[in-house]
Amino acid sequence: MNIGFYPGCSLKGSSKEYNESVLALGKALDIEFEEIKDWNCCGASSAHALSKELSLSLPARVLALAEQQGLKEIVVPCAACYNRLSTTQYELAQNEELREEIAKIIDMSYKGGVKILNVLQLLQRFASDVIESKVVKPFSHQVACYYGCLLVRPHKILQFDQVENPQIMDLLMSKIGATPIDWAFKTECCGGGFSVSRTDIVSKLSGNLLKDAVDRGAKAIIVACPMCHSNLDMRRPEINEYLNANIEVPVLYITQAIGLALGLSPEALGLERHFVPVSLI
Amino acid sequence: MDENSEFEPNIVAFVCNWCTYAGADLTGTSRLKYATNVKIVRFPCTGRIDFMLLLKAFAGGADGIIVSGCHPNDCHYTSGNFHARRRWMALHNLLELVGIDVRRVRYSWVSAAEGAKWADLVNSTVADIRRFGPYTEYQNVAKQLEMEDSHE
Amino acid sequence: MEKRYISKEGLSRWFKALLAGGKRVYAPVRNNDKVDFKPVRSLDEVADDYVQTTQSAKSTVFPRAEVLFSYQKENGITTLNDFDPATVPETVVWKIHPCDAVGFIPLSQIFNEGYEDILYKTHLEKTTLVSFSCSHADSFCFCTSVQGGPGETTGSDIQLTSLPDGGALVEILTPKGEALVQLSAESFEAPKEDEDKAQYLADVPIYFQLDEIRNKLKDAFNSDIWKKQSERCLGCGACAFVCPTCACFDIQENPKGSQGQRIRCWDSCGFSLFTQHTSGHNPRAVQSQRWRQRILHKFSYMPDRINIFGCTGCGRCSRACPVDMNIREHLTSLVK
Amino acid sequence: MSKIGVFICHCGENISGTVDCEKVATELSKVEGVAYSTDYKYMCSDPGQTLIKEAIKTHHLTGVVVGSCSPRMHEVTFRKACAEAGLNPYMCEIANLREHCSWVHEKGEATTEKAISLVTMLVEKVKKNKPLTSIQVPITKKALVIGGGIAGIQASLDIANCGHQVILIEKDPSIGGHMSQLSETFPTLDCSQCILTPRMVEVAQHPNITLYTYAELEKVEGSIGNFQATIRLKAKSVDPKLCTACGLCSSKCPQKKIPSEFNAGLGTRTAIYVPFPQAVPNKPVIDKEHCNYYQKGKCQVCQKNCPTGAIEFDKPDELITEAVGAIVVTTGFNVLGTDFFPEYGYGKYKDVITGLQFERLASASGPTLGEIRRPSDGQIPKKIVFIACAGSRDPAKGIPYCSKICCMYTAKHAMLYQHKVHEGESYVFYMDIRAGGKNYEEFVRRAIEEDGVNYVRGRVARVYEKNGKLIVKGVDTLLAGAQVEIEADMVVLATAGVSNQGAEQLAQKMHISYDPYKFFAEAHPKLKPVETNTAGIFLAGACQAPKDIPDTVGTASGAAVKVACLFSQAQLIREPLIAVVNRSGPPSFSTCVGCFMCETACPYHAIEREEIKNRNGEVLKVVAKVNPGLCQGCGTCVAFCRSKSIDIQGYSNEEMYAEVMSLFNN
Amino acid sequence: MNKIAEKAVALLQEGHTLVLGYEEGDRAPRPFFCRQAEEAQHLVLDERCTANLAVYLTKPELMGKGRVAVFAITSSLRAIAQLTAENQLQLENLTILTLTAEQEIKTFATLEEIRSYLSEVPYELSDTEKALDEKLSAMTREERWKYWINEFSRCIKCYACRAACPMCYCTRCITEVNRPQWISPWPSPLPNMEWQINRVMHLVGRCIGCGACGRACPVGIPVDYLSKKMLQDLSEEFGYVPGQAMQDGNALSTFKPDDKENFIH
Repeated sequence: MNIGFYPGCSLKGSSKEYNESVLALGKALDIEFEEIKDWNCCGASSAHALSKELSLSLPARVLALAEQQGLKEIVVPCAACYNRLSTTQYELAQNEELREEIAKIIDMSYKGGVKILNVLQLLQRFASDVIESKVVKPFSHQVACYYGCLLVRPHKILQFDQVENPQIMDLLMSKIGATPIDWAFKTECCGGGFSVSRTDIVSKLSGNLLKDAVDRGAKAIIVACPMCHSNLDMRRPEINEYLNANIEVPVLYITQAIGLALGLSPEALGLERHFVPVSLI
Repeated sequence: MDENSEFEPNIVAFVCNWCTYAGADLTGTSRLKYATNVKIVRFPCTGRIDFMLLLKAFAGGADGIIVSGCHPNDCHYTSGNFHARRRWMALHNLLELVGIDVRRVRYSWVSAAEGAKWADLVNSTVADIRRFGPYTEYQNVAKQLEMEDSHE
Repeated sequence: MEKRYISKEGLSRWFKALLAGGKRVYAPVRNNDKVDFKPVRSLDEVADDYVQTTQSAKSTVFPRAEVLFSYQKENGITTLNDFDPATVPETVVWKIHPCDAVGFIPLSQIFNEGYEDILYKTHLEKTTLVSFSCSHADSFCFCTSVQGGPGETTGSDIQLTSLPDGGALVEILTPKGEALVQLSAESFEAPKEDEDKAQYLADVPIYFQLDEIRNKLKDAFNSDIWKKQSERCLGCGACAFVCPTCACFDIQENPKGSQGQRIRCWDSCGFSLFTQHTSGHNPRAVQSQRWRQRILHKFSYMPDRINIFGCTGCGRCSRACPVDMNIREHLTSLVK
Repeated sequence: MSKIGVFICHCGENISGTVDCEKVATELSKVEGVAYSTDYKYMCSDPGQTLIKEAIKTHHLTGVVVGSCSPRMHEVTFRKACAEAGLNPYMCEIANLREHCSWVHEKGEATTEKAISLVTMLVEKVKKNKPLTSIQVPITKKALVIGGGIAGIQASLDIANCGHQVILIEKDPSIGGHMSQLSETFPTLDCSQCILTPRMVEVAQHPNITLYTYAELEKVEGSIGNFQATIRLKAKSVDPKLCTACGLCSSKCPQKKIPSEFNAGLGTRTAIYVPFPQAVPNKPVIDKEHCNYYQKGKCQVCQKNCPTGAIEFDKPDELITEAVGAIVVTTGFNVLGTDFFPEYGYGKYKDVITGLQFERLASASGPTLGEIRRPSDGQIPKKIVFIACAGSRDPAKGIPYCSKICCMYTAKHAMLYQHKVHEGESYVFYMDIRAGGKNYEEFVRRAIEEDGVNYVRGRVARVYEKNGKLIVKGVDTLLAGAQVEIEADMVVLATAGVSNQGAEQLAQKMHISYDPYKFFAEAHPKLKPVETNTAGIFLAGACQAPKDIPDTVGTASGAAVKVACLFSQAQLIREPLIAVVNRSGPPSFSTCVGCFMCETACPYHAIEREEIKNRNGEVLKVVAKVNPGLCQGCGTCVAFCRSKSIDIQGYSNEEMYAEVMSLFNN
Repeated sequence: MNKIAEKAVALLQEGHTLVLGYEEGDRAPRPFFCRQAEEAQHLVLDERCTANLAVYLTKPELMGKGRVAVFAITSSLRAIAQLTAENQLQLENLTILTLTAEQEIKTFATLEEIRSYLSEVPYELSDTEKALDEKLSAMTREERWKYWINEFSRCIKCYACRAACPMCYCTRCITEVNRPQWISPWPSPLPNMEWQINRVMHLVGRCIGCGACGRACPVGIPVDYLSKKMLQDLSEEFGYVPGQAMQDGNALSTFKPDDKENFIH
């Protein structure tokens, strides 16, 4: 099974481990990824705040490339990229004039024939029925499945899972032996793009949700978004300072958690790259 | 077409009783003036208006036609105007196909409250038809029993 | 009957003369894959290499629609404008086939039986028929089975037989024809020695004996063959309207306020409404009865009453029929 | 040969001011078929009308055209005058010389010319007119009311009090509807049951009302004045004649844990039960879904214990057919739609409840006898949050419309809470406060100002439970969008009002139309608010849209009046301006070929299928037939009919053709 | 004996009183009413068969009371579907068969089967029609008018177009209505055009695009183009596909509240 792959910038940089775990898991589930050639940044977190044309052109080019390379479906692990690509897909489908305008800008036409999948959709498609049989080390921990905003909102565009109470991650996790906790911050914001600029906001938002998760007995936070990950993981010192506590709960990409359950080595999954040590193993 | 500036077009209006006819009444009670070229034929509903009457009017010598009724959703009979709209859609398309001058058929919605709109509708239609000139193209053919042989 | 020869050039000279004489000239003109009689202004408009015009030439003397009279009423006084023969122009029908020309005989019989139809009479008197003998025929032709032939001259005023050199053998058959020739006498030469037109005529096989048919029909009224034959008939009027001898017409009013016209237009015994009574009763309720009427009228009633057959074997009805009701085939099957 | 009379009215100066009336009259006298033509100052005046009547008699007129003001003004007047002179009123037409000519044109030739053609048009039409007689439909003076809520109760009583028979059917074991579940009612805070129950009893005792509870409409046939309604009487398994309502059966019933509908699931009931103490009729029924005997085949405890042997198991449903002349639909609405907001945790957290459940908590007859106690642990909530628009006015959540009643009952709830729990704190999250209505705004102000209810303008994002508290996260848009978090003990959702289950099917049974939300549609949103498109079927109450009690009662009485008007006539008299399908003798019987596309085009379901049979009863042909009771005369079918087999009286093809072509006669 | 003939014999033995099919004709196969087994060998069925046999199904005097089987080509199937929707056929007295692309004889049990079979065969204009379409759409309005009036002036009002059309089953056509006389009975250019406009308007949302009218015209007026073109132009607007007749009315007896009204001012 051959599927298009758009890593986006984060997976090539700050969240290499996400990239590694996705590919490793892909191998384990024999999903073949074909990386989009000559891809560019999707412009997430900043472009749409600056110029509409730019925020649409960047993803449009990626999609157009994918279409040119004959890819029917592409998986976009980064929630932010996923969100931007999907938004562009939607906007262009709605408005012909816009489509033409953007086509001019990127000097490529996009017919709209590419289906965009996030990691959860990918796993749901190719893993959910085989996964149980492949588990060698059940991931038997209480976990907080944290979706964040970009994976589920805006529902009108993404049409993914229940917007206010998503379930798919919980489902996948329970398949590898984990017990997802029932908590209220599944889709609360972690502070996203403020990671660098306004750490104070990040530590407040991330802190609150982290605390609730821990209070409800979560032994790990499961995410599917590089930005959520870096905020919850990299910003842990600031968070602990804000909460004035010492929370050590690790934050794993769902691909890592499943990887572990399938017996892949922590190295292969890039676990050692985390700031908060993953002590569960 | 200047030579038509003096030409007084013969225009017939097919209107529904509940909206446009009443609207035209309001034009009267509000003493708004408009051209005398238009004669109103009153139907219970636009749904009642037979497309053949339009053709017959042209054949008879009409230079223009107005068809008007209640706005969508305002039909006294709830859906007569919706049915009419479909019929016109089809007719419009067909007349276009066979080369009948559809500019001479003016469809409109005029409610019982739109007395002014009725006056405007009549005046603008009369002005348009004056510009187009008499519909001789059609009327000539209407007179023929046999096709006059064209040898140009 | 005088014979002449006319050269290619002569033909066009003569044709010009006809037009110059102010005559209205009808001739076969091509329109896509159909050929029909239309007024023409020059010889090159005239169609070539076709077997048969879709419609017969009868409309030249029996128009599809014609005003019998018109009237208007003012302050209680009605004024009537009757048909005026003067309005009918001198007409030449050019390149009519023998099977068409001969069709005017039964037509005339019908219109003049007992009462003389002024309109028809005027038209016919002012019409000269220049027929061309048939050099080719198709499987629908059966003139030879109905007392006709590709070289039949009855009904024609002049008959031309085209010759390989582009000229034609001319047979002047009536004074009308002679008069037409006089319009350009110099174009006509003496015919070549022992020029026999037969060699230039199409070969049309004889399919049945007309008298056999007629006898067969004497007591065929109640036969169930009509049902069988007419099953696929759709009941349109195509056959009647293209037929050179069908003469049925309808009389219609064309009122416009206090004035109006009375109009005569073609009708067909094939239409279900043709015999419909006001009461709703219809003596010919179903298509088989109408088909029977069509055959019996042409091959039994007409010979009985005005002793002439109502068919010239031109085969138009068969060609025009949407469902291939081949009259020749049906007639043959009657006697088979 | 027609003899038409033409009468040109000067309307004082109104017409003659710009139109040369004398000329119009003289010109018209020349028109073919005009036997008499004159003009007069005021045709509508007595002498004017006498002039017409005289002319009709002396000139034996077969038709009359009056050139005057708009027919919408005096058509009736002049037609009446003609009728008095012995001329069929429908042989009289009005040419609109005032509104459509004299008032809209300057004085002059052209105006007079137009006037002439306007009159001529109608002369040509009238020549083709046919005498028509008005249609008379017999009326069964008995009404069917569907739904025993306050709307149905009000409508039934009003109709019954007009002296007409009423059949009231209610699908539940008791009448009363939602109103019987309410605690107090806004804006007066009087006890709902105190004002309702007397009416319920009145219904039960009214000589003109036949009440069928536990009954549903099976099907309806016929049309206005003469409906045939088939009603399913669901088996109650208890013989009401023998039952003395002693209540022994219920007390002995082993099935005790069934959530009580009346208490909106907050209380329980038994399988054999009376829905609530004041129920009418106050006789129990057995709920087969939960009864051990019906489910498992054994038990029959109630039967053993019943002193009068009233229990009758395995009795089948009964179907009865009633002939009625009119139908009032009052099937009400429902409050559901909690599933729109999973993030509010309804169903997950016991103490998140709906407004209706709060009504039960606040009601003296409720599970807590009127004390506000939270379902989870029976504690009295110290802090309570009300969330308005929990589903309404939110296209993303499925319901774009405003449920209308929530703002008011939420204010009421907060108020009641404050009255009952003095130290309590209450918050209301709202979008806008919609308190349009008599004393409504004042009521809300009272809640805020006198009872200190905290109104927070903003929406709630999420409700979640944390160490025994319900955390309500929301925003306060009046505080620059500041996030607010309230630790509440109880949350009340003002869930959207939605149409009743089965509303769609019911509408289809009766051929009445409904909107996208399955609420029944009025014949006209403004001018026919209680009529439906099907003549003889009327609407009232919340089955049209969520309504409060005053509106509900208002429409109910409105519908009742419509029924009473209908019944006040000996026969239903209708203008004969309706469609007819032609008929003729055999063999064709009609030129209609029965494609029945007209049936689909008719907005009123007035086209019926008539089977034409021969002596042996074999069907020869099926042709269309217009039901004169239903046809409203729009004529859509006429323009639609390919074979011109259907025509409309008064605007027939011949008439309209003549009228149009008259314009082109010269 | 070919398999069509064999099938026909079988059908007749099963008690069908009539098998409606095609036999060889002078130019192309023509309609054939097979009532006896011995006639069956005349039956043919191939791509040369173009006549729409559905036109006969609405003629009781031909169908009789017995069971009738019909070898239907695609256009006939479309017509049958539409006629059924218009209450003109009782499928229970009909056995409908066709020859599939794989040259297999397929018998249809229900209307649904027919509809689903037809949904596999898309409808589109033929090349000649497309050519005419281009020719006409290239013309100015005035040129189109000249073109059509000239065409209609050749019409002889034989009503072959009507007779051949399976959808023209009215027992009284509007042309036979004389109060008022909507359409003058004589064949003059304008009345001829009025007749065609009527015919086409009456076929809106009903025409199944078989082209029978055009083939039937003895003087060769492309009348079928008009109804087919309308079918094309409006099918999207009205959601009508030939053979997939709406079950609850037709294009003109139904409506969408948001039908386009860009031509209304």
